[in-house]
Amino acid sequence: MPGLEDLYREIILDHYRSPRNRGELPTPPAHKSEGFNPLCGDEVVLYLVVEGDKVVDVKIGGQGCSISQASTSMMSAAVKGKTLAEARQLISAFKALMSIHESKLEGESDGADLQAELDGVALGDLEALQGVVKFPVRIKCATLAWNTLQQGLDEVSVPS
Amino acid sequence: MPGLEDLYREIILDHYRSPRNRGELPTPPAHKSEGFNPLCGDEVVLYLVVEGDKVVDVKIGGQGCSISQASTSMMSAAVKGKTLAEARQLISAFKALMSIHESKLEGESDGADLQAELDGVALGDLEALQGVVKFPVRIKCATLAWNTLQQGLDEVSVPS
Amino acid sequence: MSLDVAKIKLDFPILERKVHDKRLVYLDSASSSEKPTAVLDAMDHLYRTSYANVHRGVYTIADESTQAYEAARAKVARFIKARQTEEIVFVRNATEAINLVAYTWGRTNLHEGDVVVLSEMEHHANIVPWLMLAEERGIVLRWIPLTADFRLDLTSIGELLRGAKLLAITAMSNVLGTINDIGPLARAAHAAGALVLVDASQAAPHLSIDVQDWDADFVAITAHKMLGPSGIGALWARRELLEAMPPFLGGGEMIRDVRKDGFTTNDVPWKFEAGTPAIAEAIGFGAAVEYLEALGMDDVRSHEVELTRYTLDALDDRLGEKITIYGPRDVAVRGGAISFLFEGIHAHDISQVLDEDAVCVRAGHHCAKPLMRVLGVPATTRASFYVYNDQADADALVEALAKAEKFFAP
Amino acid sequence: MSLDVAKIKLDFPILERKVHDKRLVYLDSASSSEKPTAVLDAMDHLYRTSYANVHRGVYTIADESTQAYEAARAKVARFIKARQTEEIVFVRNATEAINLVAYTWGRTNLHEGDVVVLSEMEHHANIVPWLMLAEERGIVLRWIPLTADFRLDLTSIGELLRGAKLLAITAMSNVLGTINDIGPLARAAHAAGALVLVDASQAAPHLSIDVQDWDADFVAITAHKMLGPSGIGALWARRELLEAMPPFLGGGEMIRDVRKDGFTTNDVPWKFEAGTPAIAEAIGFGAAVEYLEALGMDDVRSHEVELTRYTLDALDDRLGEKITIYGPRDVAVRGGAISFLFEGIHAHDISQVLDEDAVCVRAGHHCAKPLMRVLGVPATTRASFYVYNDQADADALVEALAKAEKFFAP
Ligand SMILES: Cc1ncc(COP(=O)(O)O)c(C=O)c1O
Ligand SMILES: Cc1ncc(COP(=O)(O)O)c(C=O)c1O
Repeated sequence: MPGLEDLYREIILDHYRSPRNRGELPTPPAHKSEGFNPLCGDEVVLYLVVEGDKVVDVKIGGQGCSISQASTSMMSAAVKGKTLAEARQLISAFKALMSIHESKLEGESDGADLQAELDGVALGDLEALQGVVKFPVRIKCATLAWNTLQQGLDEVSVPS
Repeated sequence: MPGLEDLYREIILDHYRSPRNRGELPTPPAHKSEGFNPLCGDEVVLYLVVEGDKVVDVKIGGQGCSISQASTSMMSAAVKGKTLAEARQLISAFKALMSIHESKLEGESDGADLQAELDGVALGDLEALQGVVKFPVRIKCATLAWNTLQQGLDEVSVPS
Repeated sequence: MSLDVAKIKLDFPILERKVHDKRLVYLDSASSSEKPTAVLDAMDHLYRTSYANVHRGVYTIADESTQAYEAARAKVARFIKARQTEEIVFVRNATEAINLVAYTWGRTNLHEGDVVVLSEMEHHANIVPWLMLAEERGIVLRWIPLTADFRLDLTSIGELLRGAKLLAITAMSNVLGTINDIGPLARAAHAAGALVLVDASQAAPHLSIDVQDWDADFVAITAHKMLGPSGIGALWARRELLEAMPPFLGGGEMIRDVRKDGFTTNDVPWKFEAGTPAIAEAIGFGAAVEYLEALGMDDVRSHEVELTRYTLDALDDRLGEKITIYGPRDVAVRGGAISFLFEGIHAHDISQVLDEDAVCVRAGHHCAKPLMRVLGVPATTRASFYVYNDQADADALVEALAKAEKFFAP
Repeated sequence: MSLDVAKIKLDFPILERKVHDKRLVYLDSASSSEKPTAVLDAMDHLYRTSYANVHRGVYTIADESTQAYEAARAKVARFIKARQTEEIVFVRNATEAINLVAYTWGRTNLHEGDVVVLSEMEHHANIVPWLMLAEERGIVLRWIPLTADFRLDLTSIGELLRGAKLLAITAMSNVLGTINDIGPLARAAHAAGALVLVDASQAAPHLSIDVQDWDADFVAITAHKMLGPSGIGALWARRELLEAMPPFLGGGEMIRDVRKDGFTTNDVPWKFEAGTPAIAEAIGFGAAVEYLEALGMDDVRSHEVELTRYTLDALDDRLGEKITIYGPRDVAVRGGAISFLFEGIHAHDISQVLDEDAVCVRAGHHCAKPLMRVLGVPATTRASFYVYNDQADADALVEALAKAEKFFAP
């Protein structure tokens, strides 16, 4: 039986209490995107500044539970300074981290495909979120920030 | 546990096999009414000739199970020659015969009121249908003819 | 026979029931089937160990309930070979499934003069929702007639389908037993530009079905006829259709957001599951399809073919002159529902007398009054089989019918 | 307390469940209640001894099923003091009950510009069906606002009701716990020419209700919140209304006759019960209301008043500075649902941490997003009580909250 310490690692609580990159950025040049979890009301606001193929600045806002807020904070720290390609790779890797457990449960995959996504990607602090997969209801909390990032990246890639 | 012989008394099967008063009558002078049980498709057709306050002729038609057909046949024999008031008294008495059991089941009445309806009314052959109350699903079969009679009497009383 | 019926009977506690001191011979599964212990236990287990409302709670038992509920959806999807679990919408019964389509897809896409093609062997569940639309907005119903051997008469199918918007048809008749070959019909309907709704209420319990092979757009099934509990059924529809359809019932769970001035809907299938669903019932439904899968649907079918052949032959031998059977004689194209008239004895009386021997059969119009009018009969008696029936049950039927004949003989 | 809770707990098998090796402290009954053995046994007994489809069979077990199903209807009618058993329509849940009214009475009687009055404390089930009608045909919604102490602000009720066709209102809020005094409101609505729909989803489990005293026209209840199974609920409506309403779902059972060119409907309530109903569930519902009647609804209520007072006081004493409660403090006008914010800890995290101690509470918007916006909070934590809860459960809640505070303390 997984315990609370699997979910609420110290580093997660740290990001929750002291979120990195919190704030707003003028749009433009920043691009603003918003994510919303209708079940619990969690919100993520994300400002991205992309120059060339690089994410040069990131700010975050919104509100929600410790997992969604910590995940948002960690995400902001992880993508800042990355290329667009690296950022997208991070998204895939993070989602793989979150869904290995899910897909095994449903017997749809042995997780090998997902493991491949993870290979060679340095997740760093983000690994601390792996404990979330033992609490399936909370996976959506952890992925909200990443879905919002994906949406943001998609929007900046299609110049409007 | 009630047995088949409670339901299918010899006299009932006799009326079923050799229904009394089967046929049609010209309308007018006869009045025609039809009853229908949507659950099983049983049908009763009833021709009444009323002169003054008397039911001077009756014919029946239709099709259905032995209980509905026997009840129709018995009803036709019972009301022929009766006054309208007597016919209506028979309807009440017959319905009382059918519903004593029902109302006891639902605990709404101790049957005393219903017993009062029965007192002083000679049901004759019709008493044979009392076994039907032990088979609640079949009560509707037995009462179809009587509901049709009631409808017919109501219609002839309101000259159209 | 390919099923070990003696063993199967032990899984159905009600079969230990005595009626009039006789063992229960349950031959009304086309109306509703009995339930194996596995199904009852699945529901009981939920209520005794994990019951909580689904989709909302963070705590352990709420998570367990939710996972079991969603796992049941996956089982039902697999059973009918849906491509995606999210294509299964839980409803109360097949009737609600068809009404859901009529209210959402129908009221969006069907307008005055639009044609819906039905067959003459439909159950009221697949007639009345369309009659309501005919009354409400003047859609037109066309009816595929029957052949002399109680099958679909496809002579004029081209004309019937011409310009139609929907073909709504049963995969197996609950009165005649007739199995309709859905695949070719669906392809003809699609070629004519119509969508295809299949009423699989009778087919799903008895045949291995594949919604892809059928090339269907909507399929309705109902758990209580396939060993599952009352109160649950499913609508399968292609995902694109579900996504395009407006919602049906409004309330919790089906929404993404609600404001005082409007709302947005949830993803499919939850968009169609307003309010607290039939949680234990869905889980029981999942257990029922697992039980059927363990038996093997091919064996379920061949058992039924053999038992139906045996019974038709026995009825012929013993009572052939007295009995008129309404349904195909070729067991390859029919299921195990056997409807008949008994000369001189009304269906109601037959059923009553059979009950003395604890033989349970249905008497009436079987919710198919237009078919009854086509057949020219007011009511029939129907015996129907399922996995827990065997030749002894068929023999009991024939014996009891012979007794009824004697009882009513003049 | 007036209930013997120690004894009652023994009737609920799930309370023997351990979560993380701790005894289950179930405080989410406002979402869905647990079930006593009496309810589980009633359903199991049906399936093991008498299960058959209702209303159609002549044989013994079909008759037993039908009588048990209809007896359940009579029990539910008695429980809410309906004048006639036929005024009870079985539905899946309260959500379907309200949608049934919106689809049938609503679509017959509400037209563009017609006014429906709601309150700001409604559950989505009593909002979305009316929003759908607003979208579909331009009806207008008016909202009764709240006072500072979380009750209905009736200052402008006269204006709100002026010209309205319907007042649709909850008898008890699932978030605030607030009990609304329906009688006077209904009389005001009637005086203004409006009908009255009462969402009694939360009231029926906890209060002795009387649809006559309320002077209501429609009342929705849902079994799973009142010790009954999932998959069943009831709509009560005055008989004349039911008779005047067009049918909702079309199919078997709800018809009197079906021809190829039309149909006629059955008597009420069957006119609204298309298809095979939730048979076992209705019977379980009947057993649930009998169980509640045996406890006595007055005692159920006074137990809840005492337990709520005890818990509100304990929360104040131990965590008063950390906790903001959304709901009246006067236990005379509220039920046992206690919603709160915990300073610095999100509701989701509270619920997660409480689960470690097997304390089950809900976190979220409780299907009342418009209310959440009025309160200005994104989500709350809600603990709610029922007959099987006692002071030890309240103590467990307070202890677990104190632990959560420590856990998340910086
Ligand atoms: C006040 C209120 N109304 C309606 C509902 C809906 O009940 P159900 O989900 O059983 O339809 C609920 C419960 O969720 C409720 O609390
Ligand atoms: C062919 C067919 N369609 C639809 C139905 C309706 O099923 P339900 O009553 O479960 O909605 C039935 C069963 O009664 C049936 O046999």
